[in-house]
Amino acid sequence: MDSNNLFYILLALALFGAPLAAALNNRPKISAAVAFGASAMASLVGLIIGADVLLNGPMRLDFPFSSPFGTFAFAVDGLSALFIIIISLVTFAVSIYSLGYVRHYYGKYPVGLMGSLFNIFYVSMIMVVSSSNAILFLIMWETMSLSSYFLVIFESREKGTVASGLFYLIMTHIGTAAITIGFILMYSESGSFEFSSFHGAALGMSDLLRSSVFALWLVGFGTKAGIIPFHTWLPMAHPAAPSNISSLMSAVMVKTAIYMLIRCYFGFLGVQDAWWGVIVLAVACVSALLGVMYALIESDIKRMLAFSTVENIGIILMALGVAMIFQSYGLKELAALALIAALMHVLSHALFKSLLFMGAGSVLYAAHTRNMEKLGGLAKRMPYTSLMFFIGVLSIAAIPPLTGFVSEWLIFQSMLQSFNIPDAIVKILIPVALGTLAITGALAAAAFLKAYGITFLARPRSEEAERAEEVPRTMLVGMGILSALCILAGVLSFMILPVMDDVTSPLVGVSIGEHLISGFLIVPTVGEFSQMSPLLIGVLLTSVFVGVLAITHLYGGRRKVVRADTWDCGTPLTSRTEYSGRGFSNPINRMFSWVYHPLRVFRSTSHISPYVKSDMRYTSTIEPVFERYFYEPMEVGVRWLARKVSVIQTGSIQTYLGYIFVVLILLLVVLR
Amino acid sequence: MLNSLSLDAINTLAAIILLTDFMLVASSRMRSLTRIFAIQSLALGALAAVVAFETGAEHIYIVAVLSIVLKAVIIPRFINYATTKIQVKREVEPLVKIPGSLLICAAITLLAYFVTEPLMQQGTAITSNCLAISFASVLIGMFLMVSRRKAITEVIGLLVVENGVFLAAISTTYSMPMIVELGVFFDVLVGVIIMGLFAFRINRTFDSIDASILRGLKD
Amino acid sequence: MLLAMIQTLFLLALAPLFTGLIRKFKAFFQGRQGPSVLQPYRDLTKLFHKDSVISKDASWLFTATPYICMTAVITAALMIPFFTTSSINFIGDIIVVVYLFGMMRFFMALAGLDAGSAFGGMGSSREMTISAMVEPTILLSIFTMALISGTTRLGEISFNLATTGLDLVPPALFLALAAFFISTLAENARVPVDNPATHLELTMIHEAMILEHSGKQLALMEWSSMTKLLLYLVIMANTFLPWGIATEVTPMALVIGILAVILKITLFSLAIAIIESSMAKMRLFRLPNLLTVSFSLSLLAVMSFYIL
Amino acid sequence: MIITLLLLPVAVALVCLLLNRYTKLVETASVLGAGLLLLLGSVLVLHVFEEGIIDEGMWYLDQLGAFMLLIIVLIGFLAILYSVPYMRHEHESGEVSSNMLGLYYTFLFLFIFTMVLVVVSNNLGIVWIAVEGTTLVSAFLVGFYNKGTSLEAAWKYLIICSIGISLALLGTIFVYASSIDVLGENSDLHWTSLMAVAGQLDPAFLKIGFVLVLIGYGTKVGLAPMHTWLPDAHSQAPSPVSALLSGVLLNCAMYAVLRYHILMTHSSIGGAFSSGLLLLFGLLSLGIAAAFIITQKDYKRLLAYSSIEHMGIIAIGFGFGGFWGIFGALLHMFNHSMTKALLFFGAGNVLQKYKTKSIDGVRGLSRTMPVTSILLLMGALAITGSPPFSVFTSEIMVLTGGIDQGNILPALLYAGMIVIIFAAFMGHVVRMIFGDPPEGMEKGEVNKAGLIPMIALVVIILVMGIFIPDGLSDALRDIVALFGGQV
Repeated sequence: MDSNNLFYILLALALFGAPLAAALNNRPKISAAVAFGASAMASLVGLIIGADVLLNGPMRLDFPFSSPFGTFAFAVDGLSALFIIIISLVTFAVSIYSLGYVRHYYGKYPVGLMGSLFNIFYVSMIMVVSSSNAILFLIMWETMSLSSYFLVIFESREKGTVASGLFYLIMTHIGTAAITIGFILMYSESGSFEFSSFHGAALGMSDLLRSSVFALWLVGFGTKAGIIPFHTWLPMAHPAAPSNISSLMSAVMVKTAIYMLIRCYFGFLGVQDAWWGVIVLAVACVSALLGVMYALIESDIKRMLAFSTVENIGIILMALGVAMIFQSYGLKELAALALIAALMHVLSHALFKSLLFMGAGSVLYAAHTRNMEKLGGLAKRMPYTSLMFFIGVLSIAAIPPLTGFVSEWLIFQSMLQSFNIPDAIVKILIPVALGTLAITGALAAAAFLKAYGITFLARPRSEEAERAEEVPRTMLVGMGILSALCILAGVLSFMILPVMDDVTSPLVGVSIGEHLISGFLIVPTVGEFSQMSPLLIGVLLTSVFVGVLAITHLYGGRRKVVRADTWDCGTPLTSRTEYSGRGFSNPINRMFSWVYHPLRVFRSTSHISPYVKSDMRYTSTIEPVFERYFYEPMEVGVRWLARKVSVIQTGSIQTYLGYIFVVLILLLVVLR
Repeated sequence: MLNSLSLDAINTLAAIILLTDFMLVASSRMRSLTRIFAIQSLALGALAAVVAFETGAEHIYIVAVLSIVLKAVIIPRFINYATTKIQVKREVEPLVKIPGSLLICAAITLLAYFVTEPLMQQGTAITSNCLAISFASVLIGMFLMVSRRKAITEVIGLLVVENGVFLAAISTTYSMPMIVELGVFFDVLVGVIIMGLFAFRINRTFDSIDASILRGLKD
Repeated sequence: MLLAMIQTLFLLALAPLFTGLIRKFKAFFQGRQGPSVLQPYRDLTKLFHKDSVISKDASWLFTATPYICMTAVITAALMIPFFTTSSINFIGDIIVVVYLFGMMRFFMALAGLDAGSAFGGMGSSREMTISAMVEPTILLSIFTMALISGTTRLGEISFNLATTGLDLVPPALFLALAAFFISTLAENARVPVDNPATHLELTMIHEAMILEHSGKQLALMEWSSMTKLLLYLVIMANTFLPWGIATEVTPMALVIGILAVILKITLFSLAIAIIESSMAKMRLFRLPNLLTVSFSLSLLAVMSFYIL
Repeated sequence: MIITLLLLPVAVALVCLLLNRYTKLVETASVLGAGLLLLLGSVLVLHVFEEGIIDEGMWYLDQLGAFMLLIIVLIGFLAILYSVPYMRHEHESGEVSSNMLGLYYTFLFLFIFTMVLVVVSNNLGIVWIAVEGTTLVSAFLVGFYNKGTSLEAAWKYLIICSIGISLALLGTIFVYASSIDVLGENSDLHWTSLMAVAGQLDPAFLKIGFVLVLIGYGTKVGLAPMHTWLPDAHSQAPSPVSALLSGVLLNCAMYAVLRYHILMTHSSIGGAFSSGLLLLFGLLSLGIAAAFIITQKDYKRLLAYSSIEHMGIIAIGFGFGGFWGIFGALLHMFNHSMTKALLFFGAGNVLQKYKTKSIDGVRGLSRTMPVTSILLLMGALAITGSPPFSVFTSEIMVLTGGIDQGNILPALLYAGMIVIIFAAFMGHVVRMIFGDPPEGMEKGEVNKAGLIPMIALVVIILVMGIFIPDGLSDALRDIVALFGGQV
């Protein structure tokens, strides 16, 4: 069966699943089964389509009717196929997870509605990455945004949900406007809205025009991807959304923006100017660094994950920027390498971020709070969840040989190659980016160490955490799939990278597949520069571990292990004596206070004598810089202007007639 | 070929119309407003008649008669009836004091001339030089509406504007096709009646038709 | 392959010795007689024969950590050339080694949080903070080495450098070496960043993390840390100043290699000892200055390589 | 054919007037009449789209007129359909007496009649009369509830539009004058005959004539700053009437302007002059509408200002010109009518449930009247130009027109305004839909039958969002050609 029919089947599954689920809304159990069953099946079909395209070449599905904007069609080439696979993988796992997760919505919120929106959301993402016409793309893009918006405000009765949803909607709309203008500028050059006509159209453009298209797309797609300073909607929307949705949004939806950036820059514009790459690199560095720094001090686990998404998008864009720089200097092999690294990190981030969000969801499901400071000790109460979350943490902290490690290693390698760049300035800029990437990685490790340590280890810090118990099996299965993939995608990356090479070679114009992989080894560049094999590292680590275990047990004989209280300096062990999350991140907070603008308040009341404190309170908050200095002033300004203008509606008919009178006289005089 | 007598007649009538415009602005009594308006309409009708006589286009006679009957007789009576029915105070209550209004109207007249001057070069009609005056009375009518507080004065201002338009029609093209003319007259009549009705209803609800208290709707 | 294993065993065996050596040097500078250089061996043996006490609050992670740390260190050791340039570095380059050390640190810090005592948390928090600021320095100095030698594979780096004469070596190398040395101090809990000898909870970083470990677990922790220190010294010796290392496998070369590397490491230990006995530990919040210095050194190294 | 189309609504109006004792009969009569009108109208429209222009001298129906006629009969039918349950509810709640109900339908049909007259007559003078007629008739509908505010609104509507319309008359006269030299005494004001000689028309008269016409009819279109009557009238009229006013009436006035615009483009002056003016007024309207939408407190006024915004967009589209600009603007006329009608119907339901027009007074729609709230939300997203709804398509076309014709700066302004309006508008609507409903507000729709036309409209705008029927798009292309835009 060829992939066109498969595509029909996919659409059919999701688009019949959606209304059916909505119809069954007041039978939550059944409608949940229907909805997520449909999406799971649809995503399986999506996987097949992707694989089929990667093996047997592209597919195209024309619309039965023509539109004023030219022909509409769904066309899937290598790049689209790769993203379809990523989207479908995650969606499949999340659908299974959702079966269990939505249980705590029964009777509270319309589960059927969520299910149908979920399907629409999935299909719209698939269509976004397979649209072949700018307008069709825009329609699908906004459908994706809208469906995700409705999913974000699903828990509409929670405080602040609707507001953050609205902010998300507005931000994404602004982004879409920028994208649209970019497309129309391309149209005015190529004379058609079809993507196929955009290829090489930029060659005829003036430098100014081409660069403004570049900038418009960077802003537009960047808003969706969450680059700083357009990132503010992420930490608002992701926590507000139900966890299964936030995992989809954060792991996959933002990637569609990356997809378009790659397609637009490498496909349509054809990277000519080196400074484009430099700009992308700079933006990426800022996003990565600030993103991880905000993530580190955040104690709302889902907000923290959202900020970490900003960081990872930054890392992906770093690789993309490096690729663009190489491409602009005609170093095609290296460009291919960097692009492959970017795609690899897209894959890894999709896997572990959705896993982590699902883990956070499970914690929420079991302990009813997102606040780390109220959690703790879950490792014993929900062992499987904690194990899977831990795998996610390991791979996002780039612990070898997991998937996060492989992609970061590749990015480092592509940066190390920067000495091939002829231009000295750019050559010196890239080591700075490398340093940024290094510190980002280390801070990310710290952040997730905190997240795992405070949430799952030691003693619970609240009643809910005390009473928490393991989540339903379906949720565990959903997470299990992804945690397995996190390991496999790392260890078996030597099988994945050639696929990435097939995807990138048409974009960059050269294939490095034949020397990228030799046996189990990944050889990023020609010659002896460096090589690495996650699989062998994995083997080595396990065997050495076994060895160490054995030797330790043999040497010194069998010794018994006593369980006892933690040493407590004589004070009773309560949750208050544990190290708090804020305490953990405090050193960073203080050392980088010029970034955080922290506001600390220490209040202590003492009634007997100044030495006996009856009550002590310490609050430490950081200033929301971007909201305060970027968004709020803008809104205030617009409102002020609007108020000034709206005095013209005085209510007195004489004034109204006066306007007409004046306009008449002005026009008569001016146009005489 | 053109009979100088009738040309004089046309110019005189046009001058009268302009004069009545100023008188309207100057007058401070409702009664006198309607009266002056009647005179203006009369002059307009006469002018139309002269034009008809000159050009020998019969349908303009009808137009002339209609305008006299409607605007010089029926509508003023109707307005008077309305004003007495809903005891409107007899003062006009201008928002702009009368001397100021007069100065402004003078300025407007100059402006009208300035605007229409190129057209009058173009115009081939014998009456084309009335164009400036027609424009002036359109603008002055609007100015009346802007600067007077009462609802009734707005209706009168509107009618003055209509007169100006009508004069423009005659002075540029010896009036429009018959059917259109009739339609226009019909509309004017209906318009005035409907406004009168609304004036009654407003008066009933607000027990006043001072248009400047109608300010419930604003942003 | 075989050589690599032998080297690794060597490293593991020598690690406590050099720790003892540093202590001995310090004692000498402080005018004490000090314990024997073999003292660390005795401690480890003793610990290996002790029962271990594990906190009630701790999870499986706490128990697993020591083994994982040891594993990470050994795996790293396998990739690092000790007295010959041949190691099994074909499966991983120096970046992998750095990440392996990162892995070790990560688990240590987690274990520190796991017991749920304030000190453990404090230790891990500070450890992660410091490492975050050291990481870029290390990678940049590695970057410099990669530029100089045209590879990131440790063996090749030392081979290429060892086979080129001193005169070809740019100044960038020494800047990088300085940066790397400071990072070594920071990474291995040495003065002025941390004081390995202290047992005052509020000031200690590394010790605080492993406070709850005991018995065999503690032994593994200590041993792996000692090995880590040695590995850093070896990296310094063999990547920055690899002259004398055995570039081909002949008995003669091997002997020279062994002697050379041991000599270099001893010198480094001496340097560390001098620093530790001549300056005091810094306050935590004054560390950024020091680490910024090292970072700018490494950045300077890269730039000087490009510019000069 | 056209005569019957004109007589039908008058006849129905008479029937309603005579039968106004018997509410039921009046309702059935008007629904039947509206259905018949829709049928007849669409037959005509199809005929024009398929066979081509109908020219009966006095009566003239080309693609442009037919397109307008389509909008009129469609919205007219739906408005009547919605009126029946809506006005019955008003009647039961004692807002209106039974014979007022009869009058309501009478005037509604007269209103429709005048609008049809606008689009089918060839004579620009008749067009003027018809437009004036719409004002006079609809004034009654605006002041329908004899309340103070509605009377005030009606009064303002009447006065402002009359002054505007008399300026339009002056303009018409000048255009007529411009043709005198060419056509001589026997020149009728027929648009066709004017078009025939468009090249030779006297530019001086034509120019000033167009300015006056633009201001005059522009007042009726609701172009700023002549828009001032619009929010009052639209917010005070009964909701179905508001739908007709902003969905159809504004388009008819715009149609009148367009006739002259076409004349200008073919005249010796060239299109640049009139396009420039249209663009200017369009941007002005967009800006002012944006300001009021941001600061709005009354949801019916909100919709009214959004109509001003969209009339601005249409004007901008014609101002940009070119294929995309004109095509988009035409399409936008249709899309806006459909969407705005939907919104006004929704607003009607909300008003009857919550008994207040203030945005702050309405909370928690999603819980009190779920269906309406969903339809309303869809409408709001559609009107603010989100895909997959049809308004998005036409707005994109207009933007394309702007950039394609090289009017980069206005195009950017336009895009920026649209985004700001989106933010503000959605802000208001979202606040109404979510949150906690006022206590004592029980769940349930007030006007179930009224949901049917709304759903029909949603279907229309959804389908048009992706798919434009070939017949329609061909007709639109013909109209673009009429404007002299290259297809």
